[in-house]
Amino acid sequence: MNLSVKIGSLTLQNPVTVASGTFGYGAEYAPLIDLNQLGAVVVKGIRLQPVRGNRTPRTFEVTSGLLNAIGLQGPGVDGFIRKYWPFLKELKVPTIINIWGTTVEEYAEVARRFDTLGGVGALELNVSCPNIKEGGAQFGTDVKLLSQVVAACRKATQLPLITKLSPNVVSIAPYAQAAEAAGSDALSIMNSFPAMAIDIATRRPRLANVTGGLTGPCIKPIAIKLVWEAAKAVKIPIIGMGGIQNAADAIEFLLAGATAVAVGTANFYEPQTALQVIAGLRQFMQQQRLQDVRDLVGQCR
Amino acid sequence: MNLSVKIGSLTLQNPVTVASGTFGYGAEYAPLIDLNQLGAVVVKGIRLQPVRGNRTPRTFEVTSGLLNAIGLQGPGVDGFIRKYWPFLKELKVPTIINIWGTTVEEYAEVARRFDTLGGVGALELNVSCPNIKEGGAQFGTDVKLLSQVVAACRKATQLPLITKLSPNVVSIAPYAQAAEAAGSDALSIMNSFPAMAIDIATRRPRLANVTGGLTGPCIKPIAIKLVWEAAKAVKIPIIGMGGIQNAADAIEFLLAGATAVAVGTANFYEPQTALQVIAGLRQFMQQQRLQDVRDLVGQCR
Amino acid sequence: MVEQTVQIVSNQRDTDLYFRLVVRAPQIAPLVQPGQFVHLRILPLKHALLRRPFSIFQVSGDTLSILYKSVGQGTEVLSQMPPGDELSMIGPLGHGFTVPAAGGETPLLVAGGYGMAALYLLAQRSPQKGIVFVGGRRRVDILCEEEFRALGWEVRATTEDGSHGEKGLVTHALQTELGRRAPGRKLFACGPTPMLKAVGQLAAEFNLPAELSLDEHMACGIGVCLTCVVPIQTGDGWEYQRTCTEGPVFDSRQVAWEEAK
Amino acid sequence: MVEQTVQIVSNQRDTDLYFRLVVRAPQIAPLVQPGQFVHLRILPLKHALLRRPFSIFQVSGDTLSILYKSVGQGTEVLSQMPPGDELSMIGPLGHGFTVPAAGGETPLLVAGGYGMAALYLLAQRSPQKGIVFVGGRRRVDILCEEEFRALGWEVRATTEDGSHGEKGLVTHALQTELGRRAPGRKLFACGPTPMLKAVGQLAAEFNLPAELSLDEHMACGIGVCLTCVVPIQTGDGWEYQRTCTEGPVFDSRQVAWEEAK
Ligand SMILES: Cc1cc2nc3c(=O)[nH]c(=O)nc-3n(C[C@H](O)[C@H](O)[C@H](O)COP(=O)(O)OP(=O)(O)OC[C@H]3O[C@@H](n4cnc5c(N)ncnc54)[C@H](O)[C@@H]3O)c2cc1C
Ligand SMILES: Cc1cc2nc3c(=O)[nH]c(=O)nc-3n(C[C@H](O)[C@H](O)[C@H](O)COP(=O)(O)OP(=O)(O)OC[C@H]3O[C@@H](n4cnc5c(N)ncnc54)[C@H](O)[C@@H]3O)c2cc1C
Ligand SMILES: Cc1cc2nc3c(=O)[nH]c(=O)nc-3n(C[C@H](O)[C@H](O)[C@H](O)COP(=O)(O)O)c2cc1C
Ligand SMILES: Cc1cc2nc3c(=O)[nH]c(=O)nc-3n(C[C@H](O)[C@H](O)[C@H](O)COP(=O)(O)O)c2cc1C
Ligand code: FES
Ligand code: FES
Repeated sequence: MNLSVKIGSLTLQNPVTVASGTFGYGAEYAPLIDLNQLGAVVVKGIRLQPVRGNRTPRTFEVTSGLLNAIGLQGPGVDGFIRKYWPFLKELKVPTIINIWGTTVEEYAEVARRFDTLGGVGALELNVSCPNIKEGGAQFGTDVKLLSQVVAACRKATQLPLITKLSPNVVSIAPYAQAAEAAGSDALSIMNSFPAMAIDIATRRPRLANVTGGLTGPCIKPIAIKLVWEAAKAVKIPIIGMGGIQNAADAIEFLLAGATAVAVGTANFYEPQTALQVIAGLRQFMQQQRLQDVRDLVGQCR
Repeated sequence: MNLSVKIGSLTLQNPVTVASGTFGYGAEYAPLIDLNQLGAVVVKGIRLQPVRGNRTPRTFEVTSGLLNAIGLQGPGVDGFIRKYWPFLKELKVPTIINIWGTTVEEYAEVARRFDTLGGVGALELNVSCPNIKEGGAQFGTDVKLLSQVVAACRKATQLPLITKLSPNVVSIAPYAQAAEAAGSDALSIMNSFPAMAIDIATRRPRLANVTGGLTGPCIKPIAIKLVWEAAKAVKIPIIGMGGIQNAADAIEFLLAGATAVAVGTANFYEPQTALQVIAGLRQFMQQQRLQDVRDLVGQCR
Repeated sequence: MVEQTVQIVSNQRDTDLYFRLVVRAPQIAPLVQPGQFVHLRILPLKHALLRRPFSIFQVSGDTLSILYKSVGQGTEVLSQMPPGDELSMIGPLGHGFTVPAAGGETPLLVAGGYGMAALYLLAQRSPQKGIVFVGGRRRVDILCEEEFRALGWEVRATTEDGSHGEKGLVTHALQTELGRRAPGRKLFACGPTPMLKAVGQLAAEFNLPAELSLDEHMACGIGVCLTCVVPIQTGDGWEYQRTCTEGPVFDSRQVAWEEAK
Repeated sequence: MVEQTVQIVSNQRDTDLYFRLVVRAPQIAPLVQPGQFVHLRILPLKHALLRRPFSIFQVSGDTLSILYKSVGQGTEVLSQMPPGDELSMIGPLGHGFTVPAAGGETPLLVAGGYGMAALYLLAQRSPQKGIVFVGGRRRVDILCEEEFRALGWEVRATTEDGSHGEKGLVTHALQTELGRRAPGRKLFACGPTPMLKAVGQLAAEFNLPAELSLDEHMACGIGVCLTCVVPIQTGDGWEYQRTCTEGPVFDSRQVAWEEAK
């Protein structure tokens, strides 16, 4: 039975990865799960400099979901390489590094730094974080800026490039096509959806940042639709995510057109989710007598 | 204690209405609840001619939500007036009629028909139904078309006009402002969100229409954010909706900037919801020693 | 139509995955007509919002019961609820069967699986007795046979695996019976859609009236959401009618199955 | 750190809204250090996804217990779960208290409400005995006083309404004690944030070391989501550190409260 898939030139032993920002830098989960079983480890978004992040509260639990506005707290490229890379580079599975910047030049510079590091599996361009004032979402909702960012990173690195699209657009097709045309090897769909909650007792927003990104099972039907539409618009592979809790959810993404998937918020409440998804996917393929996981991709008709 | 609010020239005895398409033509719920307790009855979308609607399956239950693609089945203006208006016009509370068309002219013509009918409370322009191939959503995602539709209806009727905006836009502010500028007296936010689900056993979409609109508690944080943003952009009142299940949810919408609210999907599973919201709102105001419900509107800081 | 919080009196396994739920529903029970249903909110289900529809099986004083199969998240949770727990119920709903008049046509009832539940009240309240054809895959799918017999009805059971009654499909047994061409008969059926279609075809073939109780997914259950529609023949064409309101029981000649796909 | 499905051994009301939950957790119990916590997934909660953090109260062989207050949807559902039911537990988590060394400083423990739970193991494992200051609004908020006494600790209770012990705030009783300026003392506190801030101020004022166990909202509980961060003084400035990983126990001098708002 073949579970392996390709994301650009990168081969994943199975299509199940984790979502950036929900898995730290991998090491944190190592006591609980065997990271080497995953398709890939995807780390939290990194820009050039360290980032302090937003004030607290930063997350709030909502019906079947989570609202977050972390503000991309992180160690910066150097901090990451010093603190986390020694562990990650020893893994048998690839590490995908989620990167961002506040300018096109910063994106490219971060890409260049990781290109020269050696051993990185792929770069995921986060052009869609809804929780950052400068940078983040505007790159993901403006087709021209998106093209520029992707093209600049394409020039800066040989590594497989994955563009993580914003769900917050009228139609995802032009963005998917722009990323493809500018040299992206794959797409990640979707990032969290802009949302908000208010405490009626205090009349204050539940998040210090006021608005945040909605994730978890509540957004799955939105994510499935975006993957479905993007898959019809481009030839490059898609990593689908948004509310995956079990193998059935992951298979739904594959059928919609995703070549791989990522487990996000579910890691927080059930760290075994990604491994359960892999096991469940295997079982499903056995039951359906499928030899190759790629025979599921885009098979919803 | 004052619960009444104004939507244009229309006074509602309280801010709790129902969402179009989730309350039929009012009469259906009459055996279960006293319609005269509501702020207003809002009927299902009506265009000039009868509409057969989409094939089945038309709805699918998802995590904390519902996916639907009814396709605006309805009796057309004449059928509505013949079958449902005799009952509705006898209600003590206003009826808001949700209308749509496939052309600007059709919208205006439907508006004119209801203008001459006499006794209608207000018209709600549905420019955002995601489940109709022609008409529907395109009017809600193109600022120019939106302005045209609203302006044409404004010319066609003296009735208060409520524009029901699409959530499926990068930023809702320009749409809210366009509707206001073209003469809309109020906004309804939000319609269902484009989404999809797939049956992994059959590999078929769960809805005959393939995609549908997501509603219910799962979308509430998205709706709150849209209301919050629109309220900052316009002066006209907003009717907030999306996942309201109880008074706390409704108050959250008021604090975000809505002047009134609508109960939608919750009617399907708990027909008493709207009445429970009214009772809960009263209780909350008592506890907080509030004299006027309008003192809650937009009070989140 | 009433909405009521009802208390579980009993909730016991019948056979295999089938359960019988009895609730005290004093406002609903007295109103029930054969073929109607209730719309149940299973309160412990939190992330699954919708009510679930079930045919009203039996009525006794201020209690009513349903006979249900555990097939998914709602029915599974329901099957674990103990007596004393509460449910929210809306009912009776829908347009049921026409109860045969004394001296009128002889009723032939046709049921698949939990379809039996929809037919019990009809058999009980019909002054004319007749024959019940009941089918299922295995022995455990044949429900409440004895209760129909106790009403004085003849029961003919079929199972696909032959583990009980005749081996084969219930519509096969029906066809054999219809082949006798006894006069003055009418069919009443409830079960899976393929079975209903087959019954409809037999009715057409033998030129008999037939009432079919359809099983469509529902959201509201009271006619507002337009989820449960089926294509129904009207004068010149067809239109979508609501299983929860105009149905669940329709005249088989009116159901325009071919328009549905 | 281990993830384990644990079985409820007992789950009983203590006082008022406080409950004691004992679970069999053979992989977690032996590893526990005072001040650490577990992250509990309350499985019947379906539409509320996150785990809930609770201090580890007591450990005995392969069981451990928590002492919790029913304050919201999760703890309410938890309080209704019978023995035999299962929970998913990750633990032990976090960086706990420094257990006082024999002959070292005299520990003064300060607890508000369920803060007592975080301090019991510390009292039990500390070779040095000291004084426990425990406060609450009413009598029912004073938990496990006798159990601390049974360990040989002195307990001073305060209630805001005077219904038990001294009337007033726990920090007031502490202040009075600190006013005696006995040498060689160290504070350990767990409770609501305002109480912790007050303890921190007293520690500064009397120039005493203090370890505070912070109560921040958490999502993952294991250091990846960055929900639970608090501003912590570093050499030249401050940075956000994680209550679930670098904490929940921090040196009071390091917590840069003023940066948090
Ligand atoms: C008029 C009518 C009468 C019925 N009478 C009975 C009866 O007497 N006994 C009995 O066991 N069942 C009966 N059913 C079917 C019953 O409603 C479903 O088995 C039940 O809704 C399944 O719910 P679930 O949560 O267990 O399944 P899930 O698959 O988890 O449900 C998911 C969704 O699909 C719907 N759904 C799933 N299966 C069906 C189905 N077969 N028909 C309609 N909706 C479905 C559910 O209502 C829910 O909205 C009847 C259905 C209708 C329409
Ligand atoms: C390190 C640590 C140790 C704790 N130890 C105990 C203990 O021993 N006994 C005890 O009764 N409580 C303890 N708490 C608080 C406990 O976690 C909350 O009371 C509990 O999460 C409330 O959950 P709920 O679903 O009932 O409330 P809800 O209000 O419905 O919860 C909604 C969300 O807010 C979070 N939340 C609500 N209140 C708190 C709070 N005070 N602290 C952190 N998160 C909160 C929940 O975890 C959940 O994510 C501790 C908290 C922390 C951080
Ligand atoms: C707390 C949190 C932090 C996140 N941080 C990042 C990030 O740094 N970069 C990024 O591209 N996406 C980030 N995301 C988005 C996720 O990678 C993912 O796209 C989203 O959560 C949807 O998947 P889910 O519903 O399975 O969680 C974050 C999500 C959460 C919940
Ligand atoms: C089954 C269904 C049918 C709907 N039909 C209409 C409609 O005809 N016109 C309209 O403007 N909105 C329609 N809506 C959208 C609702 O009015 C409302 O905007 C949406 O459901 C969000 O509110 P909720 O989450 O409380 O349901 C429909 C929604 C549902 C679920
Ligand atoms: S189920 Fe809503 S109309 Fe029939
Ligand atoms: S709770 Fe996730 S980092 Fe602490």
